[in-house]
Amino acid sequence: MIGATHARRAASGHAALPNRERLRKVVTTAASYQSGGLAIALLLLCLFFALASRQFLSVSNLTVVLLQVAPVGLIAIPAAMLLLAGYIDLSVGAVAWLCSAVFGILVVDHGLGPLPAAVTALLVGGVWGLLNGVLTTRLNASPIVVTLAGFAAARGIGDALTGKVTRFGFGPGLGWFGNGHILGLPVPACLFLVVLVVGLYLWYSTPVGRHLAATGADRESARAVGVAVRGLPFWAYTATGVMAGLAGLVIVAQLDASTVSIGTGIEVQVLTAILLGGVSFQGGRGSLWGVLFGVLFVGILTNGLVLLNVGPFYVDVAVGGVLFVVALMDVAYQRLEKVPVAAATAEAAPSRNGAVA
Amino acid sequence: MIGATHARRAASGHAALPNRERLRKVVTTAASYQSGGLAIALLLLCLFFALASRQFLSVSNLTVVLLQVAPVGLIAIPAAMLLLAGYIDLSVGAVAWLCSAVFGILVVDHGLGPLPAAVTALLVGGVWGLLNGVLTTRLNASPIVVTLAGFAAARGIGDALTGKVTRFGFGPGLGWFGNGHILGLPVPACLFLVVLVVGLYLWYSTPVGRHLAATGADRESARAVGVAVRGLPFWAYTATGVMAGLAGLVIVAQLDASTVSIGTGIEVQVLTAILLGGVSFQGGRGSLWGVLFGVLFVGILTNGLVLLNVGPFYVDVAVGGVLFVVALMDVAYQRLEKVPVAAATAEAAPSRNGAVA
Amino acid sequence: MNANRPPILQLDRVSKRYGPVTALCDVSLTLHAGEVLGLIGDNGAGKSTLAGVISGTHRPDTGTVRVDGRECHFRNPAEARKVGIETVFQNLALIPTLSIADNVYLGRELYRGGPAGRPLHLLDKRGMRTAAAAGFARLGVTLPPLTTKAAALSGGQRQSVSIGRAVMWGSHIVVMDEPTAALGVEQTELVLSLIERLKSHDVGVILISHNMDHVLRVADRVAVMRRGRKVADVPLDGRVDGTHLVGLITGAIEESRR
Amino acid sequence: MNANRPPILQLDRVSKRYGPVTALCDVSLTLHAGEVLGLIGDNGAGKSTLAGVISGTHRPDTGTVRVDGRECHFRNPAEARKVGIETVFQNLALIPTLSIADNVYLGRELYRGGPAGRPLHLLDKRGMRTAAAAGFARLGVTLPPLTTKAAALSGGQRQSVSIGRAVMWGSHIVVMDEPTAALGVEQTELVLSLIERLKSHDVGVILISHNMDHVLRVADRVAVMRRGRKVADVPLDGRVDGTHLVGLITGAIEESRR
Amino acid sequence: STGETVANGNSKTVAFGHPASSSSIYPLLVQGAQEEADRRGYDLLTSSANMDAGAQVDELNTWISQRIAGVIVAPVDTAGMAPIVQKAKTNDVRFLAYAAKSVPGADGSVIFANREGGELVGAAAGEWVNAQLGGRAKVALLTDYDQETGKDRIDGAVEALRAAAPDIEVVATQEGLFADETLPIFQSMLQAHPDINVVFCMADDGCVGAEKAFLQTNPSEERKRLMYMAGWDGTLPVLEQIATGSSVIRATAVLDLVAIGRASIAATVDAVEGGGDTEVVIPYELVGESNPQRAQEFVNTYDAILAAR
Ligand SMILES: Nc1ncnc2c1ncn2[C@@H]1O[C@H](COP(=O)(O)OP(=O)(O)OP(=O)(O)O)[C@@H](O)[C@H]1O
Ligand SMILES: Nc1ncnc2c1ncn2[C@@H]1O[C@H](COP(=O)(O)OP(=O)(O)OP(=O)(O)O)[C@@H](O)[C@H]1O
Ligand SMILES: [Mg+2]
Ligand SMILES: [Mg+2]
Repeated sequence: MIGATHARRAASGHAALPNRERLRKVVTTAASYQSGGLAIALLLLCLFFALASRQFLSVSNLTVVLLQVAPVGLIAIPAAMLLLAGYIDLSVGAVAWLCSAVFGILVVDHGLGPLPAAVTALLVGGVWGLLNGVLTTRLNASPIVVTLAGFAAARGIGDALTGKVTRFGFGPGLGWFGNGHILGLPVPACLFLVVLVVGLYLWYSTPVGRHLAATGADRESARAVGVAVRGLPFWAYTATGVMAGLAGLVIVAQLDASTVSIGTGIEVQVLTAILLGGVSFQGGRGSLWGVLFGVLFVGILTNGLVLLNVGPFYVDVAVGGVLFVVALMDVAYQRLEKVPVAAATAEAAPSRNGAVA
Repeated sequence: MIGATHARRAASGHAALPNRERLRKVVTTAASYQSGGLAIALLLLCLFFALASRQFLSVSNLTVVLLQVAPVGLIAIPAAMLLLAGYIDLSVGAVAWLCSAVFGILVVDHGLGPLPAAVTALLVGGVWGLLNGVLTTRLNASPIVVTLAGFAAARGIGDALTGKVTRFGFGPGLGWFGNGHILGLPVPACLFLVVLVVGLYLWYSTPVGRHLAATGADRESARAVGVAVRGLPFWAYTATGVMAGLAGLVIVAQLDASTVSIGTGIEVQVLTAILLGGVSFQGGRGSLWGVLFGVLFVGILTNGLVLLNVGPFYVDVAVGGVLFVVALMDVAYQRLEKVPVAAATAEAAPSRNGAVA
Repeated sequence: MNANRPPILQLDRVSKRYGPVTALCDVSLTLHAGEVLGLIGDNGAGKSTLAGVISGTHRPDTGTVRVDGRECHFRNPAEARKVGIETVFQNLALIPTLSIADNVYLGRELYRGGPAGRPLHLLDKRGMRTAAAAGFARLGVTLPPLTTKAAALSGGQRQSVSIGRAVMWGSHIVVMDEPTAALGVEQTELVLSLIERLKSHDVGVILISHNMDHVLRVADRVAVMRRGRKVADVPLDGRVDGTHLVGLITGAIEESRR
Repeated sequence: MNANRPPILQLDRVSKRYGPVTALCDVSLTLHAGEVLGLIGDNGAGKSTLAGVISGTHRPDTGTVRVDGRECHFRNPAEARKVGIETVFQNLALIPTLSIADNVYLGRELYRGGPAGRPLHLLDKRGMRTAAAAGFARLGVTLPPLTTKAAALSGGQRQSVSIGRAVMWGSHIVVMDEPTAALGVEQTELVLSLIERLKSHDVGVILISHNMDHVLRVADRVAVMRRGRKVADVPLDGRVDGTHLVGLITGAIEESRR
Repeated sequence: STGETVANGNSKTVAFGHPASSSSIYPLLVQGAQEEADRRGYDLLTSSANMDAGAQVDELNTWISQRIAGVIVAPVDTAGMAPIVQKAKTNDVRFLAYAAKSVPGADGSVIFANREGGELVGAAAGEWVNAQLGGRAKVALLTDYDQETGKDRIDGAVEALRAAAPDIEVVATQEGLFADETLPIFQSMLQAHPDINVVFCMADDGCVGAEKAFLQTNPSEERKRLMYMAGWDGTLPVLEQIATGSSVIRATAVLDLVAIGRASIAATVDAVEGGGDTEVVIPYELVGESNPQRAQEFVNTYDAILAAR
């Protein structure tokens, strides 16, 4: 029987080291929900800030952190799915601005109500994402070039539409959307949590996650076993577009203003969070929990450095230093993990030998 | 004999279509030196600008274009090699600023001569690149995270060293380096040409190019046949660091000032040029001629839009639109090329059947 | 075999070119339920390309594929799977980063029971692991624990996973592209017996192999490919032996039959 | 063979674990010049891991490798190549985006003549194409044009390239991990004859195969692996037949010999 | 009109090299510049450098090689302009500096009294601190060290504030220019120092973000009464808030953008044609709680211009 010897051998290796195995199992399980050393780095970061600033762990500050990470977090969830499948979207910041611009114009210049204007704006984001999806997954255009084009074009269209003039004064309804609370949580943070839960559900509880990973790891093999290697990234692009629009509207709602600088550099923050979270740049591997940690890491780092009033010259040095530490923790973690990865193969019940059919 | 039948069949297929084959051969050869539809897109772009602006084709304007592309071009050559091998460097802009900052401080604050100061600055760039190389190729740290750390840290260190105060007044020697001419060509353009020639030599005439491509395409297989899968990217990182420093010094020389905005966003321009040039984001495929076209494309587009005085609102729209066109040309080109790629297999002389040993 | 019943798979004058290379040229082929068709030929003769046409990875330039008499134009392998065609690809088509169990169920995951399970597409991960383990056990295929990543398997273990997957799912037609290439002696025996079992369940099997002994042992009929053409199609009625087949492959013996 | 001469390759108590899986356990092995050693065993028995240790892709946890009596600690396959060890890897180790010719010369390119050629590392592309074509012709391996990308080859063609490469370069020790797995009948014959030719040139060959016929035909001695251990090491002196070997593989026959 | 020649023999085109094309003040500047260029019969080129020093140099090189008549430049970096000025001279292009104190060799300049503008705001804040808080206040600064303008405005303001109320304490300084940058930064600042009383934002845009961050904390009326935010430029949203008088943004030092645009091109054309004043200093005008009607006047003018576009 194929591999019977193997199963026996593996089982005996297992039996010999029950305690080490249990430890490994813990490490391995932890590993599958975080990525590299990031969760530990995040903990250390929190510990440091908590010691250095009395305010850091206050409820009100943690609420502010949640509020602050919402825009990046909203986009990072679908964008992480894209990257998992080996695609990328560099246009998210520009699309966020375009949607904000459309919203501002519709409400202020055309007197549309905030709700229909918001729906239209999200539609614009969705259509832009859909276009990215068509070009890349259907026509096989380069994701980089296409979304770089969007990076320039969407911002330019927004600028041209608005004449770069800020629109403001959207009224209290929108204000609630940006600054209101539900059960003590800021509304944008609630939105992020909802999107996160949907993302976790898709990623871990439905076939979507593994299909995206398979697409990113080996497109041809994934296609051969019936994975929708075009459809999934297509929808992920569309969702990313909608989420970029939503992130833009969240910022507009908080500022009560639709202003040209919205979305600038958000694509870099999104990518940083995702990649910190351990999603492979080449696709195929990654954890959405890791992405959540990445989003929080970026948000907490920014927040903490302001809390400590780190001088403007040193903020970048601190950010860089922390990222180096994350990279090195990841290295250390890989070494630690090497053993556990193989160990994971031993702990599940070996399949029994059946009678030869 | 293995495959004898195949060779015969292929040869006969070839004989049947001599003219189409010749056409295909031309297309295929062209394809190996440009990438996708970029060369054609570049030609069309030049044609358009030449028709739209009398100045575009003037010698003085073309000289200006060469001058303008030099910093991006200098970095793009080694960075393209990195990407070919599957690595990336996001820290180039920050390193360019750090080197400029070191140079400015050494000359203005410490009275060092421009030459030793420049050598020190380049050394700083080289050491930073070397560090990137050690972390990524030796310790297997994530190239994205490490160079993102550098992106923040190198800029921060530069800011902290200078206090963001501009250093200026470096004298005529440095001025020549930025604004002088050799045989009618601006000195920075000459530097770029030298680096380009060295790059082309390494990429096409020595084993370096194919070894990098093999590393990017299949690291384990490349290692198995003796390719230096660590050494090559390591040196490419180091070279990228030095070139980032050189690009920074070129800008300092042109401005006669070392100022904080140096290098901002240059990593995006470099990546745009490389990826437009058709180097695969995942590594393994790409042409340095394509990268040259990419660098020129970005430079000419910027120059032409200024010449035409495209309003500030529409520059981004125009850039985006042009990039979309490039993406679509690439799609069209892929379809055209599909046949030629296989055709390449038929045109070389089939190996003869030897006697079975 | 059931030659009097209509064929379950029918290829009619299928051609496929890669640029100037003609990988398939006017190939016609039939397969009946409960029949094992050996597909043999030199390296590069076009066997894998033909398998790709049947399993939906390659689209033929011309010619038609009929399954149960209905013309099919597979746009992707998922569509071929839907009409009951399972394939063991020469490259195995395993995702190295996924576990064995995940690979087996990739593209046709099991959902949890309960009212929410199917509508919400909730994966039944434990169920898939158990069912995959049971499936391999039933087939007699033994493997490392099913949570092992495909990347950590030996060559033969990978092939076993790929075969097990196809056999577990294959209810109608199973295409196997050199399934025993990396297998040990015992494992090979197992695979041959699996093929016989598929046959007894009225499944049609196409077996691509370079091993004439294996073909002779399990195939009912043999189609021979040479330079992209089908040059022979002979029933294995005892009069055909390995030397004859090798002659057909190399062209030493010429015979053409539909 | 030349048992009175000192062995060219000597493994001493080599072990290798992947976490809890012991892929190799205290394996010792010798190979003499002009000897063909068959290495057989079940799927997952550790054959490829052993080949990896010899060819420098895997570093053993414990134990030593000696080539021509000198202890070697290969940090990568390039170092193994330098002492004359060529390998046909089970995964073939071809770069899909490079042409056949480029793959053959990858890592040991030819340089142009003239004063500038070698110092400047100027590739002799035409020279490599011609030499590779001549090499394959000399071996009797025929392939599509050598400018074809490896990605466009059939499974067997790829294997032929990989074998051709190893044989062309192999001057001292050649390790072949299931070289005939994807090959047609004629091509397999060719490879077996190539092995005999290597032997006659005093090259030591390690042949990993699941095909007992092939092993029995070309090997002088057979080492049997089971669960990571070498369980037998027998000369093929005519008294050993396939059934005996299969018995050793499965453990039906127990024998242990150094 | 590009074929015509003017005093210096170049084409009848002038360029307005203001690189902050993403800023919301930009359209108003260009409005004034365009008006003046039209009035004097010149074509106008505008910038797309977007605060990038390298891009700006490229752009200037392109313009100069086109041999336009004159250019007025807001240098991303002042010191870097020397070679450009040289090149302009050899190409007979008039080069004027905008918003930069000194560009050696320039043919003229339009500069703002940044330091004085800073002191204007600082003094007003000092008065408020003394009146409302008895001279004690915690101060937060949102600025941009990359720009000399920012240094001058903020330094001037802090100095004047300290002169009026020596007991103030600067508790937080961060870089942030635009509203969406200052929003999260000020959110965090308020966590560390919930009792901040004075906020100086280097640009009015930043005030909008800081104000919203403050309002997110649901401050009491009393708390709002003890908050003083001020900025520079005089952008529409800020002017409107000052005009209605309901906001914690209590002052801004206004630069009349349309007038500046006009003055810039006027000086440039003067330099090209010879004569006129090519050294212009633009003063700031403090608009705040004491003169909300002045804010309303600006709002009306700007609204009219933007509506006309
Ligand atoms: N990277 C890896 N991580 C964990 N386990 C591994 C890894 N590579 C191999 N193994 C395990 O080590 C054992 C030996 O594998 P090896 O590839 O040497 O077997 P083999 O004898 O070559 O088998 P085959 O005939 O199937 O090729 C197998 O059980 C395999 O699952
Ligand atoms: N993607 C491709 N591009 C170009 N030619 C190809 C491609 N795939 C296969 N070919 C060519 O088509 C022919 C048929 O290939 P195929 O893989 O079908 O052969 P095969 O009969 O399966 O051979 P083997 O027994 O070696 O697996 C070969 O000559 C091969 O070189
Ligand atoms: Mg095949
Ligand atoms: Mg093996």
